[in-house]
Amino acid sequence: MEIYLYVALFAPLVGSLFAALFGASPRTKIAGIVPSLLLGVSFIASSVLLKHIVSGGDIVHVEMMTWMATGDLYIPFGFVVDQISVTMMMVVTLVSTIVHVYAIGYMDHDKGFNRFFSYLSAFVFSMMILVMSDNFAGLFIGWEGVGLCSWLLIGFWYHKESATWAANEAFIMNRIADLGMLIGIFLVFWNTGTLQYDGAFAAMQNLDQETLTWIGIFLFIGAMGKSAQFPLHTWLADAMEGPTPVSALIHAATMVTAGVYLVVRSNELYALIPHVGLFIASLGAFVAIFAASMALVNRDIKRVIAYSTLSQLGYMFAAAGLGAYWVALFHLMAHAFFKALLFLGAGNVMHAMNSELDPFKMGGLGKTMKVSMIMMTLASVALAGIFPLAGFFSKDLILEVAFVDHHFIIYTVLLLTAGLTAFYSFRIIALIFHGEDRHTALGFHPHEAYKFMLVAMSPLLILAIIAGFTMKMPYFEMVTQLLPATEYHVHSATTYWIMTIGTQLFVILAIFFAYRKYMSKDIRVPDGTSRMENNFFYKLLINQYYIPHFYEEYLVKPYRELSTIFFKQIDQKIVDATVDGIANVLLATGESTRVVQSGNLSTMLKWMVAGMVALLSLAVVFGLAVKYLDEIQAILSGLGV
Amino acid sequence: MFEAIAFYLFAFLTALMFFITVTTSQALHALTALAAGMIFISAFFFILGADFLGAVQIVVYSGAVMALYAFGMMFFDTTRDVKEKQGNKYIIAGLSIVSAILVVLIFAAPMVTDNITALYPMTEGVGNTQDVGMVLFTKYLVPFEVAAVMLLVAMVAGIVLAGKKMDASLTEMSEAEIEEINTRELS
Amino acid sequence: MMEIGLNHYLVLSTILFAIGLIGVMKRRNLLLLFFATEILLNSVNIAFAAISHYYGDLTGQMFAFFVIAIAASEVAVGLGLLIVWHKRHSNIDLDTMSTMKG
Amino acid sequence: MEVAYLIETVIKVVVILLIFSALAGIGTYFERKILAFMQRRLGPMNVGPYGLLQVAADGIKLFTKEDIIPSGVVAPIFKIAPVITASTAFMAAAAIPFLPQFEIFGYTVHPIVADINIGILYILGIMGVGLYGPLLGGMASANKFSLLSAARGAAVFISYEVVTGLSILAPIMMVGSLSLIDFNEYQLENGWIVFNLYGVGFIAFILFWIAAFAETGRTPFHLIANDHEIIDGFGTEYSGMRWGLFFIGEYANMFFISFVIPLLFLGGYGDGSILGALALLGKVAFFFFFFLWVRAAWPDVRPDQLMWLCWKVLMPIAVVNILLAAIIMI
Repeated sequence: MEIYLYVALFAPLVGSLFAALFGASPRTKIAGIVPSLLLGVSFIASSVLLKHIVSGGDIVHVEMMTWMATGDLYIPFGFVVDQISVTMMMVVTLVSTIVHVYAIGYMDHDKGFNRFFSYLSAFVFSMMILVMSDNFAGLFIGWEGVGLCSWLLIGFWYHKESATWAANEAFIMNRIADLGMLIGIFLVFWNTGTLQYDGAFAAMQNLDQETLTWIGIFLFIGAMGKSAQFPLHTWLADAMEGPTPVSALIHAATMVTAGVYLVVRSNELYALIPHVGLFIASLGAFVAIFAASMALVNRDIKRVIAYSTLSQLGYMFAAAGLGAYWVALFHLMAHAFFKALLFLGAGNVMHAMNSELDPFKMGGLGKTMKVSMIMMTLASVALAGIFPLAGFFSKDLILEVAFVDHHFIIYTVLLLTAGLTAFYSFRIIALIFHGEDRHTALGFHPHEAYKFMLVAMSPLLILAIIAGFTMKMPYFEMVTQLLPATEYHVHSATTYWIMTIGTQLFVILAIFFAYRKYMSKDIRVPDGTSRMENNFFYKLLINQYYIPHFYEEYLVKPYRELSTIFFKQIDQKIVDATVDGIANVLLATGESTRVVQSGNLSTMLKWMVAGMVALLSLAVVFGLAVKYLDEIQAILSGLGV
Repeated sequence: MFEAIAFYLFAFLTALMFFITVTTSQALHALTALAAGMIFISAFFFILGADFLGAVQIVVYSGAVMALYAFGMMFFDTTRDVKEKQGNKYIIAGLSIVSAILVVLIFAAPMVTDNITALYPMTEGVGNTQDVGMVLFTKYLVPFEVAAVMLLVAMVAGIVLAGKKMDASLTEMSEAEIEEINTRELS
Repeated sequence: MMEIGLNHYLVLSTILFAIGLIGVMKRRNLLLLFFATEILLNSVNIAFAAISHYYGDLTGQMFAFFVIAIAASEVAVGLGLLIVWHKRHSNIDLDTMSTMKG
Repeated sequence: MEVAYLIETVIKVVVILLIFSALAGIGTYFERKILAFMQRRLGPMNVGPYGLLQVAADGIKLFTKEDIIPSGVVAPIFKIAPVITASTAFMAAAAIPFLPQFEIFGYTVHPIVADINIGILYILGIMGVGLYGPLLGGMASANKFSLLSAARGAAVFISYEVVTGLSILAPIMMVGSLSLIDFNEYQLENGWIVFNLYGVGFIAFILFWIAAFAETGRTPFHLIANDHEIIDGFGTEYSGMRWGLFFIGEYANMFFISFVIPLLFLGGYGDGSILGALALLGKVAFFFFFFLWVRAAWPDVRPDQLMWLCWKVLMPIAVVNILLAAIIMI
């Protein structure tokens, strides 16, 4: 089995390096095809491992080599394939394979084609390290690796100011969170003496509550950054500056779920500190409705989907925080499928509309892009959680968890969010594919995407439809060998049915409302004049609750001013002046002594001999001083020194 | 007796020869005096029982080094008078003598304090050549090999430097001139 | 007076060294400058051999061998450089080499 | 004892000087005669019986001829140069055991001036110094041909010293000593070095022999004073006894080399009996004759051919030979 592990892990790296070979050469299809094939290989290897695990095989645990061994610290390059990581591996390899193939078509006309695939495969490799590592150090490498690749990919079109800005924002925000993560890891090592998961979690059982709380909080801060939880959420929406396949892979399906993965992976820790879990759940619920509300009014389809991702991550954290780790992981998986599909569909639309993102400028695209429409609609249905699609099973389960655990506030919030989710999802579907044809007037000529892109998307479509009812039970059986196997059932059947049907009806109502509102023929491109747009809440939402504004005003600007002061007062007047002073002294000395360097070798030789005489005299003097040390001291003491 | 006579004789001769070497304005005189001085120095080595060193001194210095210098002199056409600007003689002589005295002081210092111990003492009853060979190929094997490599490198450097095309500086030439040289070389 | 000791050799070596230094500082013709450096090396060799003899230690002779080896390589490289210089500038006068001027 | 040793040494030195000066003179007679016979001429025949007194006549001529110092030469060096040639030739003789030791009037005589334990190295060194004669003579003369001769001389000597040194390394490795007497003892026990070690000794012998021609400057390597190219080379401006000293030096060198070759390779004086001494003299006679024979039979080679032969043929062979010797001895 180990060979499959290595293949699954290193095939993306090989692909990345292969594509990197063509980094400087013009666009070649081979640079996209080979990494895609290698990812397929990685996917197959992961599938073999999955089959191995599902059929009751042992956990595959290898130690490739020693990485660090200093004193008490021993960190190997160890990799583990267990029920959790194999789930993540399947999600990662499957979605990335599809995204790779899709990207061959999507990036067809881009100059950075080869570079793109190098980055993308490198990202997959980092992600695999993240999920497969058997210790916190390896996890952190993968963590930073995906952060780096994310930075590279968000800023892929680096000639665009906004893209580089967004990349830096994402990177810096993640650094802030990673500091928390790092502190958490240090605390783990400090208190348990190891970074291996099994050893560390075993040792944690004996630690006092306070220490564990701090560890839990700091690790969660790391997770917050990577999964873009409030208040570090602003980067995710801005990250949509990257190419759409990147958004689908990194900012929907894989990287942002790393935080959830971390919490799930540390379930033994969080089980010991339920109050932190409750905080996580509350924050998750808050983010769910917070992000959903912002998605209601946004006029950028990718941002809407990004907010939707945020919202769904909130769901996952809510589940994980409440101790329903397998539910969180299940929603993670299901979400990966339909959200990636949604993004790729959005990518098709963007492609068709020459990168126009405002859904108000589209309308009626369903006529030309039938397949994309069907795919996106189905993905939205899955997202909204309509029976029998994937979202229903996972999302409903989270609601049930909240209900069963008697956290009714969380339950209510999540239920409301479900309605909002349905509304904004179908708002953009309606605006894009139905209603009046508004784009022809603006001079767009939409067309359907390449066939193979659509074919590549189809596995996601199928999974988005069937993942729920076919996979739930096998998945449950597999993953609960490792995770707490809590079954969540509402005890009274009546309550259960009322809840389920009620939720479904609420959601369907929201969908109809969205269609009714946005399919009308007299919808216009908003220009800031309508009554609704001057509404206070609308302004609040479209400005993202003024949080970026707040950051800009109260964090960035004071910091910039502080930096300016430091630059002018300290750097220029003290540091620079000192350095310049030293340099000036040296320069002046050199200028005044350059006459010595007449360039005449004979003179130089004389100087050399003079120097030799000086040095030899010193040597003699010191030699004599050492020899007659006693006498000299006697004389000096006689003189009263 | 003999030893003292020999020492003073050769000391006088060597000093005289070297003095001629540094003071004469006739390049050929300098060459001859230097070669003679080298041979006289080998006499000291024989007196001191370092037979092998003495032979090597003659073979290497007189046989090879000085012959190369002679070549150089013929090449540079400096077999007759050498015109040299003269600096301040007192400075030169003063500096040299002071430094020489200091060097002696430093040489002598360990002897005064008797800090020297024989690391590789001479073996009794074995000729100097064998003795030298033993030490050279055991204790000093690595320096010996390094010296061998250094000689090889020096040889290659000498050949390359004195070889063709070294009088032209490729860095100062234009592309066209280099091209011309290359074509001339090929034809 | 009649007994020749180590100090005799050291003084001799020093005298020769001083002569060599005079040459090094006085000479302007590069070839003759090389002669002077040979004198320096040889004077040191005498001191090495003498110390070796009077202390019964072969290290001094070994050093003398290595000095000879260095002298040989110096001649090879030095003459090569001189030839190059002479080909370009048709002289080997020390005073003309002033491109290192500061 | 010390006085006796001193007297013995002085006597030996004087004897060697006299004998070899005389031999150099007689050598010229032999050379002329032998060349003449080989070329179907008569050679010297007018002065004395069979022209034997020609040697004396030549000597008188050289000694009495005016010693001309041309203008433009570097006088001191010009005067010293021939002395160097002659004296180095005789200095080399100090380490050569000419005959086995013998007793005369109850006093054991060692026919070697100084049995130093680095005899071979000493001979090599002195032969190297012998280069200064032609070199300084040529450079001191105010003559382009002399200068050319000096340059050639330096090149040839330096080059062939390499071959000489390398070629005798293999015999030295066999014997394990640098003393010629030890060589003799070794060959007495183990047979002649020429036939030792599966031909390694033979190759060394041939190489040394070839190099000997270059070291003495004899045909076919006679290019440092090649008559048809550079007149008499370094000797062009010399006359009288100074030229004679060059001449004596050359012939003395030939005789010494003829001694060294058998001592090194062909068993030397053997067991030290009268027969052995005679055998040594016979070998010396053969090698001296061979010098003349070659001169009569072969043309001169060009300088570039000479250098080619040295660096690209003889030296590689010598190096390989040493390696072979080392491998076989291991």
